[in-house]
Amino acid sequence: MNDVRKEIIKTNVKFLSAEEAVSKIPNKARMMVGGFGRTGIPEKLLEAVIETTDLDGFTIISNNISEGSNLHHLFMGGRIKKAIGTYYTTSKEVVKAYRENRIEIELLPQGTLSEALRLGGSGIPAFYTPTSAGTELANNKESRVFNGREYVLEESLTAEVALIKAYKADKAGNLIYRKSARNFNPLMAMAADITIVEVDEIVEVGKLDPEEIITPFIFVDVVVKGGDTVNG
Amino acid sequence: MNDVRKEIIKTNVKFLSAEEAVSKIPNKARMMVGGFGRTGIPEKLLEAVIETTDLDGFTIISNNISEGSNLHHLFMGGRIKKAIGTYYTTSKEVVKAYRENRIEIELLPQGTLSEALRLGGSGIPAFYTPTSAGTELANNKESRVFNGREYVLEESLTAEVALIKAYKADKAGNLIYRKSARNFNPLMAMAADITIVEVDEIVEVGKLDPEEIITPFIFVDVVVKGGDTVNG
Amino acid sequence: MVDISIKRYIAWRAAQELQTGVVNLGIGIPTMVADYLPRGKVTLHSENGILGVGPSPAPEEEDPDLINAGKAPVTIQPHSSFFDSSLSFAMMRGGHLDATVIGALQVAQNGDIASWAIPGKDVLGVGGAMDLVAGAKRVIVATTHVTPKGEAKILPKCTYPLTATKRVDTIITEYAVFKIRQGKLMLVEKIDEISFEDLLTITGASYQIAEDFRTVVREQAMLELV
Amino acid sequence: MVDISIKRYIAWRAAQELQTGVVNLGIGIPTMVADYLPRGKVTLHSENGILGVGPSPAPEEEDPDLINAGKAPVTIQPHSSFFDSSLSFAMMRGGHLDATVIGALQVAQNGDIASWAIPGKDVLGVGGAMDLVAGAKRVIVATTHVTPKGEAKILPKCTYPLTATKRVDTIITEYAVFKIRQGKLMLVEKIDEISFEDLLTITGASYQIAEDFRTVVREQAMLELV
Repeated sequence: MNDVRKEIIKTNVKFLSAEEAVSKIPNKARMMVGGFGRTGIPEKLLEAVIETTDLDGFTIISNNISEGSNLHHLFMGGRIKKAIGTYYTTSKEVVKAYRENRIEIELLPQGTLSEALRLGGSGIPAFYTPTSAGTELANNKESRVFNGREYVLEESLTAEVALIKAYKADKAGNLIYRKSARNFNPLMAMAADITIVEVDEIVEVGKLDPEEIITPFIFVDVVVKGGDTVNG
Repeated sequence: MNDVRKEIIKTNVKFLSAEEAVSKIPNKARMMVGGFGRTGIPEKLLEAVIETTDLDGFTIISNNISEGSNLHHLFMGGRIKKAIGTYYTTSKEVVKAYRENRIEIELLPQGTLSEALRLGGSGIPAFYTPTSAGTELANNKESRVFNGREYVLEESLTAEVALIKAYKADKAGNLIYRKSARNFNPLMAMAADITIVEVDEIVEVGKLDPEEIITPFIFVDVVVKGGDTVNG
Repeated sequence: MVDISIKRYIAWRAAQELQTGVVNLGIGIPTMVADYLPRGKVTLHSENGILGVGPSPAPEEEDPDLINAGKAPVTIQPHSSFFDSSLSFAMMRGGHLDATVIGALQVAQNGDIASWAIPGKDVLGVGGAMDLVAGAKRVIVATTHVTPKGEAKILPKCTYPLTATKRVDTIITEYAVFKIRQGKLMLVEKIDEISFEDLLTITGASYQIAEDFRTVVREQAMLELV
Repeated sequence: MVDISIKRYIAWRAAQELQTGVVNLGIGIPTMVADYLPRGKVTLHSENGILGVGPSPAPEEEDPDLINAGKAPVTIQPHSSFFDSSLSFAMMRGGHLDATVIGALQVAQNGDIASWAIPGKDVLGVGGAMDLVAGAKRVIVATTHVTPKGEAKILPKCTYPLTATKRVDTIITEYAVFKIRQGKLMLVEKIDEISFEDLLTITGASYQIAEDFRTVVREQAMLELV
């Protein structure tokens, strides 16, 4: 066992600068962005998208677009064409842009968004949920009765890119999160073709307890070292 | 924060003997049993079912019925009417009983079983999976094409009782598992009306790291202290 | 505006419904319910991934990675755990929460609820409300009896966009407590300070008096509230 | 019985396809592939919830809580993680595994595979095979070219119950390597020790010679195998 512990392990996960990492994003990308409120947002990656690329026409899948975040700055730069998420009323600018047809918005209940991400990453293309049955959000969606209750058919979500925020990565690409900054991040890691992670710290392989790893490296493509503060 | 740490917390989780715990199981129960191979099986709870109850006519949802396990003993006692799982060919006795119409078997792919448990506990009654599309196991099941590929509609699984095996519980009922003994256990914990857990160790509240807890106490009803060996 | 002490009364009365188990509290009056819960017996769930939400921290102890669903800094308790949004909503939708206390714009006598959108306005935020109402074992609406304009909130039928159909279990206002039993709205409690006639007048829905109906004295309860 | 060195050759040849990434190995010949993988570059996945399966432990180091999908005691590697069955199968079905190497009873020229049941026998065990084949990015079949009775396994159409349709990418036998490209079976490699005629005779399916076809000397490779 001790011999095995000393084994040098190489995975396909790449460790890049923020600028190199975001250069992998295609233009007009369908892109997931982690975070809830201001917590668990990959701020440095978003900053690199804003500052070092000309990318625009994004379709962004994220819970919301929080004022003050770099996701909001990306939006203010007119680079987000469509947003899929649960809550946009906290930003007056987003509401205004919606009214002026400068942004398209697709609203999902938060639990539907969560499960659509997890199942999107799990090869399950669609599922039935009780949430929103009989409401406006179920308009134009199929519904079906199971055991006497009505359920709505929801399609799972996948994307070309996910920008997520984790607390620590080991040098194989395994991830752990911190407190409520976990939120949508592990789900989005699973659901995108390219998952780019911003972390506070990169540790040696073997430093993360195998029981404790939340996102195994198999879901990770690129790791970027972010700021040193816990909130990136 | 230190004051809060000292707070005395009472949850609805009960700590009982194996005999008291299994007395809560109704007769002819639809019951989930954790474990894969001989790993992560709640052996002591099953022993209590065999030794201290007259319960029979069980419908058992479990990956398999491993020879030598108490689940196999329960089966050998003629107390299992139906089994839902993925792999029964490892027990000659189960195969024989099936041929002699002494047990009904419903076979599912292992990934379908896993996801049906997790979604059963998540309020999602049905989902589409690519697995088994175009095979015998999809006979009599609906299928549907999404993005050019065929998917099979599978119903999620719930049960009246789950007997599961964890490594440690704290006195609030939070659980952690050990190595590959995790397998189906956290999923079944979510999917049953009554979840009874056998653990190797019960620790004080606060001894489990909140980042590390796999099954929050909300999914647990009864905790039973099992044997002291890691394999229960 | 409604007197803060009236809001506190509603929150206190809602807390009386919760003596044990796991609860998710919505924004507004429901948030205040936390102040009146029995210590150490009711655990709070926050949909962004916390079971066991503790009180607000002192400003110097705020952690930007530790917020509740209302985006306010919180603490945790000794039995807390963190998890991703998918497990968090599995708890809700899977029926594992004992109750949720939420506000409402309208509640119908059959248990329909409208709490997230107003007709004619842009519908740009729903959050976790629909999952909560669809999934919690008990949906307790804690709300003022009428709107600030004096319009009834408890109605024969909701006219605002629905959050869910037939999911409300209990309605708690500053004047009364209703339960929806077998699809029927039942008055189970009324404060002594309002007459049956006046209560009927400010309630848009029709209701029956429950067998276990009782009258309480609100002033008395309010004297004891902080 | 097939000579063990023949099985080892098939396993070794399959390993040549895997230079990096995450792989799940099935039972039988595929299990032997582990012995020939480049050290520290290919990570093994086990469907019961391990990413980073290490070699078999010494008997005194066996841990009953640490087994692989074949129920044999294993070890883990420094970068390993444990997870529940649902996340494990999410890895498979979600297309996160770079490849799986599995055995087969029959493979069809369009990529259909039959690996879990025989007609007329009770169908009582499927395990994770269907999910693996449905989900892995590459499905590599490692099998002897014919059955112990000498019947062809590579066929125009499977006659046994299917595991999945059109999912096989590569077929590796002791005589040849086939790839299924644009739905067509292509011969990409043949050992020097068998003639084209004989290969055609023992193969039930029809195939074309690939542009990148090559001949290899099996004896040479086998000399180097342990």
